[in-house]
Amino acid sequence: MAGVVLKDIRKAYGQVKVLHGIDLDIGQGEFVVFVGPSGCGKSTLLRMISGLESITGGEMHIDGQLVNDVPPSRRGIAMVFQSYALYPHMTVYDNMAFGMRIARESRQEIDRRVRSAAEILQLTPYLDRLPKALSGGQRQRVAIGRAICRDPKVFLFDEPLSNLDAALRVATRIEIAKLKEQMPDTTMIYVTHDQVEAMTLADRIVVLSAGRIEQVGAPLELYEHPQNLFVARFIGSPAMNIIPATVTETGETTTVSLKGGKAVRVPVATAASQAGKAASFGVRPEDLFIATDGDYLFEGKVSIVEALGEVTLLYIEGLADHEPIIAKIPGILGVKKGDTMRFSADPKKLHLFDAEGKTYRSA
Amino acid sequence: MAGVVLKDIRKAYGQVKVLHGIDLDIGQGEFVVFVGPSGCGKSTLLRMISGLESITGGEMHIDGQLVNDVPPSRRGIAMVFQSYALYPHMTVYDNMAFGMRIARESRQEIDRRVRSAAEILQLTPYLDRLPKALSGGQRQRVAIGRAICRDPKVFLFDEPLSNLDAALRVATRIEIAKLKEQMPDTTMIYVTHDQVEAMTLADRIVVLSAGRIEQVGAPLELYEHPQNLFVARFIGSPAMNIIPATVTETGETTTVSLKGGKAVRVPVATAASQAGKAASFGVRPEDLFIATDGDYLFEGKVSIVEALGEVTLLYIEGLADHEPIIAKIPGILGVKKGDTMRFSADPKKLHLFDAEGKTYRSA
Amino acid sequence: QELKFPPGQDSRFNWKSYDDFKASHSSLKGQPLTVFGPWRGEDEALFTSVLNYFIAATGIDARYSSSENYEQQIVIDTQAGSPPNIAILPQPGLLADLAGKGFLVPLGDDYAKWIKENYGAGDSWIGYGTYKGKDGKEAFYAFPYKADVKSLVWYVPENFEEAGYEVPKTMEELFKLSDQIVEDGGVPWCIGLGSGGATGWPATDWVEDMMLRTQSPETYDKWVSNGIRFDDPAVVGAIDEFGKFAKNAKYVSGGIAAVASTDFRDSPKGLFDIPPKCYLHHQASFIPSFFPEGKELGKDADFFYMPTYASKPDLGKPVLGAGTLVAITKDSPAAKAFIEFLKTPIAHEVWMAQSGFLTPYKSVKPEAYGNDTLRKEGELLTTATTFRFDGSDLMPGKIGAGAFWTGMIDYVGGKDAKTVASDIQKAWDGLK
Amino acid sequence: MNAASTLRRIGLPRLIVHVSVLLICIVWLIPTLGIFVTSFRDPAQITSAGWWTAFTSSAQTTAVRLADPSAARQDGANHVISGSVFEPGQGGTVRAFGTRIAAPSEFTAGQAADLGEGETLTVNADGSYTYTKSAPFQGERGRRVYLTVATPPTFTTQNYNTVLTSQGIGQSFVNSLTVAIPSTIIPILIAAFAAYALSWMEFPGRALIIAMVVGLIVVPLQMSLIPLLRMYNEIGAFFGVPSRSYAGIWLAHSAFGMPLAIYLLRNYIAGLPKEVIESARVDGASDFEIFLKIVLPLSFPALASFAIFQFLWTWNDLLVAMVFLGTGKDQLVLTGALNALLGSQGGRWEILTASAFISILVPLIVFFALQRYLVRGLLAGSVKGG
Amino acid sequence: MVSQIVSAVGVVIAGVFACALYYWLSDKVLQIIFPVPKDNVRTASVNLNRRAVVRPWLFLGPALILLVVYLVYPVVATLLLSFYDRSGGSFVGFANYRWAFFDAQFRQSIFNNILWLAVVPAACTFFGLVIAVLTDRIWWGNLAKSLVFMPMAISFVGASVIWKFVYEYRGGNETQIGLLNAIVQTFGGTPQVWISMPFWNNFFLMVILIWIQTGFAMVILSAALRGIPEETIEAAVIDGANGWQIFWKIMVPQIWGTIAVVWTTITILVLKVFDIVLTMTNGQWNTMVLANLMFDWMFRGGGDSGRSAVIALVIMAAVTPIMIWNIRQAHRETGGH
Ligand SMILES: Nc1ncnc2c1ncn2[C@@H]1O[C@H](COP(=O)(O)OP(=O)(O)OP(=O)(O)O)[C@@H](O)[C@H]1O
Ligand SMILES: Nc1ncnc2c1ncn2[C@@H]1O[C@H](COP(=O)(O)OP(=O)(O)OP(=O)(O)O)[C@@H](O)[C@H]1O
Ligand SMILES: [Mg+2]
Ligand SMILES: [Mg+2]
Repeated sequence: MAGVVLKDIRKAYGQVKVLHGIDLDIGQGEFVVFVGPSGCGKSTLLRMISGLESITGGEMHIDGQLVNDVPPSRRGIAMVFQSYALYPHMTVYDNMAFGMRIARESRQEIDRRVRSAAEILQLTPYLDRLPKALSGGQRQRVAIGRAICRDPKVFLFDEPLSNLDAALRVATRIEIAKLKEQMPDTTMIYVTHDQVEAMTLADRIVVLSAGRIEQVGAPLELYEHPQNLFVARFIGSPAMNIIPATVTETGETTTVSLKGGKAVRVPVATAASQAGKAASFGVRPEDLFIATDGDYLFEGKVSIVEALGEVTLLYIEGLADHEPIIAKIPGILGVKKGDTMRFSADPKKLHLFDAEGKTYRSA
Repeated sequence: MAGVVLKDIRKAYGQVKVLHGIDLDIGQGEFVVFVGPSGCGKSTLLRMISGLESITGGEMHIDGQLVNDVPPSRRGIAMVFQSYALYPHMTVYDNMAFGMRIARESRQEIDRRVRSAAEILQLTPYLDRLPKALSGGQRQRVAIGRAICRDPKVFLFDEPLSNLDAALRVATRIEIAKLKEQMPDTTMIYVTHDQVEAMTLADRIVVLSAGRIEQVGAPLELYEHPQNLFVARFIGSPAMNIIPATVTETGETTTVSLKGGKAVRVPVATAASQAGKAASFGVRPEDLFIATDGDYLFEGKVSIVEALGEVTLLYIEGLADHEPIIAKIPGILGVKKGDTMRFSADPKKLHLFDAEGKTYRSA
Repeated sequence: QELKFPPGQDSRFNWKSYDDFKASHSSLKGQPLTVFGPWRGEDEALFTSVLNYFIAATGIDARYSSSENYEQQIVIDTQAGSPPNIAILPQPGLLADLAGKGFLVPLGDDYAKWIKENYGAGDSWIGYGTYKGKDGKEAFYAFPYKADVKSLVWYVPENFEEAGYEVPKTMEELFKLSDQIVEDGGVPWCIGLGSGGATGWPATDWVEDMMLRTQSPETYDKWVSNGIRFDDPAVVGAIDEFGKFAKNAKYVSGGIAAVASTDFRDSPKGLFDIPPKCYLHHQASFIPSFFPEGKELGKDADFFYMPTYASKPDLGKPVLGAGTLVAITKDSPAAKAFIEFLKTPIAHEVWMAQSGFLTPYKSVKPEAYGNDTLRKEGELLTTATTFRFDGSDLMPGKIGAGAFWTGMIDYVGGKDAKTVASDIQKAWDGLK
Repeated sequence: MNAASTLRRIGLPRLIVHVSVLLICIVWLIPTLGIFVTSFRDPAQITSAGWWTAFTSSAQTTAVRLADPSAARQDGANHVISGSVFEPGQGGTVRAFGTRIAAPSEFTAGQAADLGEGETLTVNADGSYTYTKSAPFQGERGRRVYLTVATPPTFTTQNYNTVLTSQGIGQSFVNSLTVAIPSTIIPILIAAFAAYALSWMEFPGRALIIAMVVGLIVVPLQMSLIPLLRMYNEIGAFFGVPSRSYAGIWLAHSAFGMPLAIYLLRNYIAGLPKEVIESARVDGASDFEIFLKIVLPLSFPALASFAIFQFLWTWNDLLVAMVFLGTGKDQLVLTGALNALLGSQGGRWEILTASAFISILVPLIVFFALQRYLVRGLLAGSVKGG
Repeated sequence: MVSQIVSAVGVVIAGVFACALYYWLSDKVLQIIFPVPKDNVRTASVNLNRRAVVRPWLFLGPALILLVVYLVYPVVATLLLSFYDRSGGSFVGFANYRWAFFDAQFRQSIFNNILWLAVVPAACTFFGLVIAVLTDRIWWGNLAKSLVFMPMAISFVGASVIWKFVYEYRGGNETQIGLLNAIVQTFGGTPQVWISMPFWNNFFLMVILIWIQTGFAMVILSAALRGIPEETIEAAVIDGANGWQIFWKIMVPQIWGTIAVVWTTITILVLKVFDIVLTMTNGQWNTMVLANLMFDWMFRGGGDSGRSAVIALVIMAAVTPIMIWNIRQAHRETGGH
């Protein structure tokens, strides 16, 4: 059982408290992705799992064993560092072979594994180069290669793809997915800022914020049912539009009046006590569509049009206080800046959060 | 005229030729984004513009002036390094203030600019820390802050957002866009792997591959009219699906027979001489939709379903040789692995490339 | 081992003594013997040529070694418990110290008696080899071998001849000659006190010579043992006597400032310059090795005895000298045999016949001296009525090789004799 | 891209840099140049004229004797002695001559000097002379005359010959190497291990040991000699082995260089990027392996620079060698052998200077050999971020 | 000769090999004593932690043994000796210390040493740094470095001859063979006896040590300079800093630790230096320094172990502030790790 269990894990650098008690139970063979804003403690947590960072408080178990005091080399882990951490005096080949040489693998085996990893990561032409003669992306790939060459119980990836181009990123992501499939018993813990990576790779996503876990769950669960405003805004890009609102009617469904003045009925049940309280109303940009019939959610003036080819982003001014509302409409549109437009959304896709930012349990 | 003009710029590291003659004319105030696969020479080109890398061949003009031998400090540039390059012995504040101190700005001015940059980049709490006590993303933000504090003629960004989380990334991207707007005369050159960044920020995108320019153009132009297979596949994520085909009918519109056997009519004019030749047929994942009526483009078995929330990616096995065809369908679908499905696409969105990978000029 | 002079062939040598020694010391073949001494370079080669006779006679495996820092080396070696068998040192003071710490083996009164009988001014020599041991008892520890004469003044006969100068017979004449030279537009003296880490020592020789020429030998002995204070008027007078030469700007080449800084090895070269930088140079018998190459002793350069005051006839003809003393630092039959060997004339003659060696041993054949100058110097030693060992070598190291030097430098640098002398006395007091 | 070429393009006129480096080099070089030139000069010249005059032709004043009166010929009323002032095979240009030592260059060459009493002397520039007298010459010896002779600059390799051909120099050279090489490698090895432990391993008392190391740099070598030699002697006596051996001096040199070695190496090793070491740790490498495979190769610049110094010190050392190896012929190190050439009173500048240059050679070779390890950018590309 | 060389090579290899063998063997032994079974993580990690406890001492062991035997033990012996008389025979209490306190020469030495400490480390570090930086920027830098390094390679005896030919004074109107006086003379000055010029002669001696030790500072600092990440310099270049600013604001702060190390090392070396003073003046003309004074008392005329021990202890005590500062530094570093 190469699961990883964290019990009230805490970390402080001197006076600076970075992690405030993380409880997490990662099953064997699970693929868990950590996401969270920059500086929230993802790398720190990963480094604590790897044993590189001492544990200030709490207990960590790997494979059912308390590992608080087990040195990194014994934890059966492989790690891709956010900052590459390549061996500058070794060629790419030797960088990848190092771990295996330490483990006294046979020459053929080393060669086979290194070459196959290099193949996957398109590094074959660079095997004889030193890290300093590689581009940023190439370095990062070497770091990944070094990890996948080994055969650990737990894989730790710290933003392994951040310096890769989209194509390579997709390809590598798929390779990682395949890798995972080939090693169903290997636990993988992955830190990323890329939504797509998180959504596609993860069995479960852990959303961290300021050293605390905000929500843990399957990717779609987080997307569809964020437990709080933070997760709602964090998952999905562009972020969910949030409009201040007041609860006007409670019951099986709830009616809120948006800041702009319009009342919206949301299929979420609320207790009567909530009536009159402040709330936040949320809708994802991609759930908005241009209202063609009379019924619409809101109306506004387009301030920016971003055509991405596949989709177009419309920034609508005038509703939320400082931020524009964003709508993501498929295809290339003929909309110009300054146009006034109306948007609508499927009621099922509407979100409602209470004054503390907690979600109202949806019906 | 702070334009940047590159004439047949070449670069070689000893025997290794990295850039093979880059011709590019960047107008003053233009926002140009370099994209291309990892290791294609983007950073190198940027570093040559900054003057950090010597020029092996060709001429470079900035502001109408030949700068081949002008030292970096005289070129009026600011740069964000791919590897941050923070001053390890200075606090975040000092890192950002350094350039201005060198330029003998007043204390108040320095303080104002640093604090406003820190505000934008959410770095205010860290101003007194040394780089080694920062997370990867925080370091990257400091690097950006350092550049935007200054007031250069040309901005160079080398993957400035790669270590940021999605939300911050969007926010920073928007800040950069704003920055651009505030300084209409400042030329910005930006390297990224992020399609969205490229598409949203760029006035023009330069697609590089293996040290050569593949295509230069406005974002949508590249998306809609890629000049060759490389650009077609590179722009857009997931990449355009390419299916080997043979030209069967030429003329106003062209008919090709796909590898799977099906014949497709594409509204592209071809010369008669092309008949019988090999071609590549392309269609973007997001342009595919599930065929509901009888007419369909192709049919296949779903091998992977990736639900991203907003959209679902379907990987269809069996058409192209080794790669699956990917379809990107909006929303969350009830499709399961193993289902057989049919897909169709708007004929206008179909692409056709000749044997060398060049696009047939679309009608 | 190759012997420099084939035994039995040259009648200048006492070959019989060699044969006798050989006959009586044949039982020690192969025994090891380590000899440590101050001689390096050419001197080392010369000493080795003597040692070879010892080796050839006894078959003892004798090895000689030296060191630039022999003073330091012998302190370390004896204290650390790995001394050589034989230590040869030019400083009785250092030997006395070693004896006091119990590192020397007494030679016995027989040797002392032998010295008394066979050496010129033998009593003096015994005195310099007799020290208090660890137990506080006096005993004879060090066998004198090889001497230097210090009371010499060097000059170039041809220059004297040309200028019509006569070798002075009395101190008064010496002053007159000096004045004469000044009058003729020349500079009489080359004095150089520089010697790197030992700068100042040549001045001590001057002062000692002047001591012997102004005070009785007994006063000299008291001075050396601090029986009279260093700032006693007698001593101060001697220093000033030296000052009459060294602190007279007209007398010294290069001016007074040059006296302290000129290296003693470079100093005599002035005699041979054209025109001569100076006509006179006071220095010990070893100095010819620093004469420019090709100067033939007796012809191109010669010496005369540093004269005495005609006004003080009762002081006689004192000779200041120095010498190396041989002590046993680790006893063994081979070591004893080596001392025994030094009693044979041949041990002296072999070196005499080459260069730079003087001996007070009366039984050696004077013919053996390599040249007339050496022989003349040798005669000074064997005929000396009063022989006194270099005082600074007898004083405690911190004085004789420290405060005294420094004091002399200060004196030449401008301080007056009285102050300098009481400074030295203060340092001496500090040792007690 | 290296910093050199980076800096090259940032202004600060390069000329200034070149000139100032040149200036510094000259200032640093001149004293050495002095003895270098001196080592090729004639011993007699060394103390009579500054070394910088060695390149110009010098005027030397010498004394010679003319042929003795028996060589005189009668020429009319005059008696004439003629010949050359130079010995056969010698040469030079006579500038001036004189007959009194007080005025050795009274007359210029070629001039007929009237010496009074009917004597005239002419010495020509080529050295030929005519000495005439109206009366017969008297005496046995020839007249002494003084010449100012211009001699072209001369250099001699004699000094080097003397040193290089002196007895036992080859042996002492080998001895020196036998002492210096292990005395360089052993302490570096030991110190590197210690420095690694002091920078990357956790254990109690670490700061204390670092402090001790710093404190021990100052221990004067001389203090240790007597207690140590006594210990060596006791050990030697106990085991019946010679107390003076190569092993003994290696250890002594190693120990004396140790505090500085640890101090310098620790400073460098502690500065290596943390992530690289962590990465190796995660890769399963033990501290031993990390040290051997990561730290050691990455510390080459520090190792090389310390190696240079330690080699220098051991190579130039005399004291420790004399005490722990002995002064016998077969144990003598090069410095000792060269020193022995100087003679008991020292002061043979020509030998000193020549041997200084002979003994400098090996350390310079070591410096050049190791200099290329003082490379830059060894860590480039390993980690990202400042 | 050949056999000598062969045996020397053999001895050298054997010696170095034996040393390397220790580390290899001790690690092997450690692995045998604390085995790490593949299957039992508990014992494995316990044993690994045990190894981690033992291993630093294995690494440090030889160094510590050498340090203790060759340096600590003599220091202790010295401490004891300082309470005994000149031959180490009888206990005299604090008499030697009392002597030192009242000795004029001792005070003189302290004063001179303070002068040396104030000038030499600063000058060496400064020149070393400047040369290291400048030579990095020119194509003949390596040559220049070798020239500056050369004095280090010269033995002290050689160095003293070199400087004799610089400071030599010839009286009157004789031709000067000392370079300095020759220069003074050409510029119309009066030649001086540099070595005996009171007070200033200290500085003339210091020049020699600076001349020698700058090479040391240069080599160490040069290595440190090369460890500076290129990017930071590039970033500063982009930020518009000129060479001077890059040097002071980017390079120097980043190698500050090394500068301190060089400074410390040279400071300590200065405390120990005596060869220069010994060969040039032997402490005369008021140039005595502590180390030379110690040497004097230790060996001259048989030596006085008690007093020399006191002086040695004073020298050692002088590094205490440096030690404290270094401990602080080490703490700070590990705090950052
Ligand atoms: N010093 C060098 N010597 C040899 N080749 C080099 C050197 N530096 C870079 N290269 C090569 O030059 C090519 C271009 O590198 P560059 O850093 O410009 O890539 P890039 O486009 O920025 O890639 P990435 O997106 O991964 O950062 C790469 O293939 C790299 O391996
Ligand atoms: N040595 C340190 N001392 C003090 N604070 C530190 C130190 N190292 C990291 N931190 C702080 O700890 C927090 C968590 O850092 P961590 O590297 O885990 O962030 P992260 O989630 O990985 O961020 P990113 O996505 O930007 O890499 C950050 O706020 C950072 O500033
Ligand atoms: Mg991180
Ligand atoms: Mg790059």
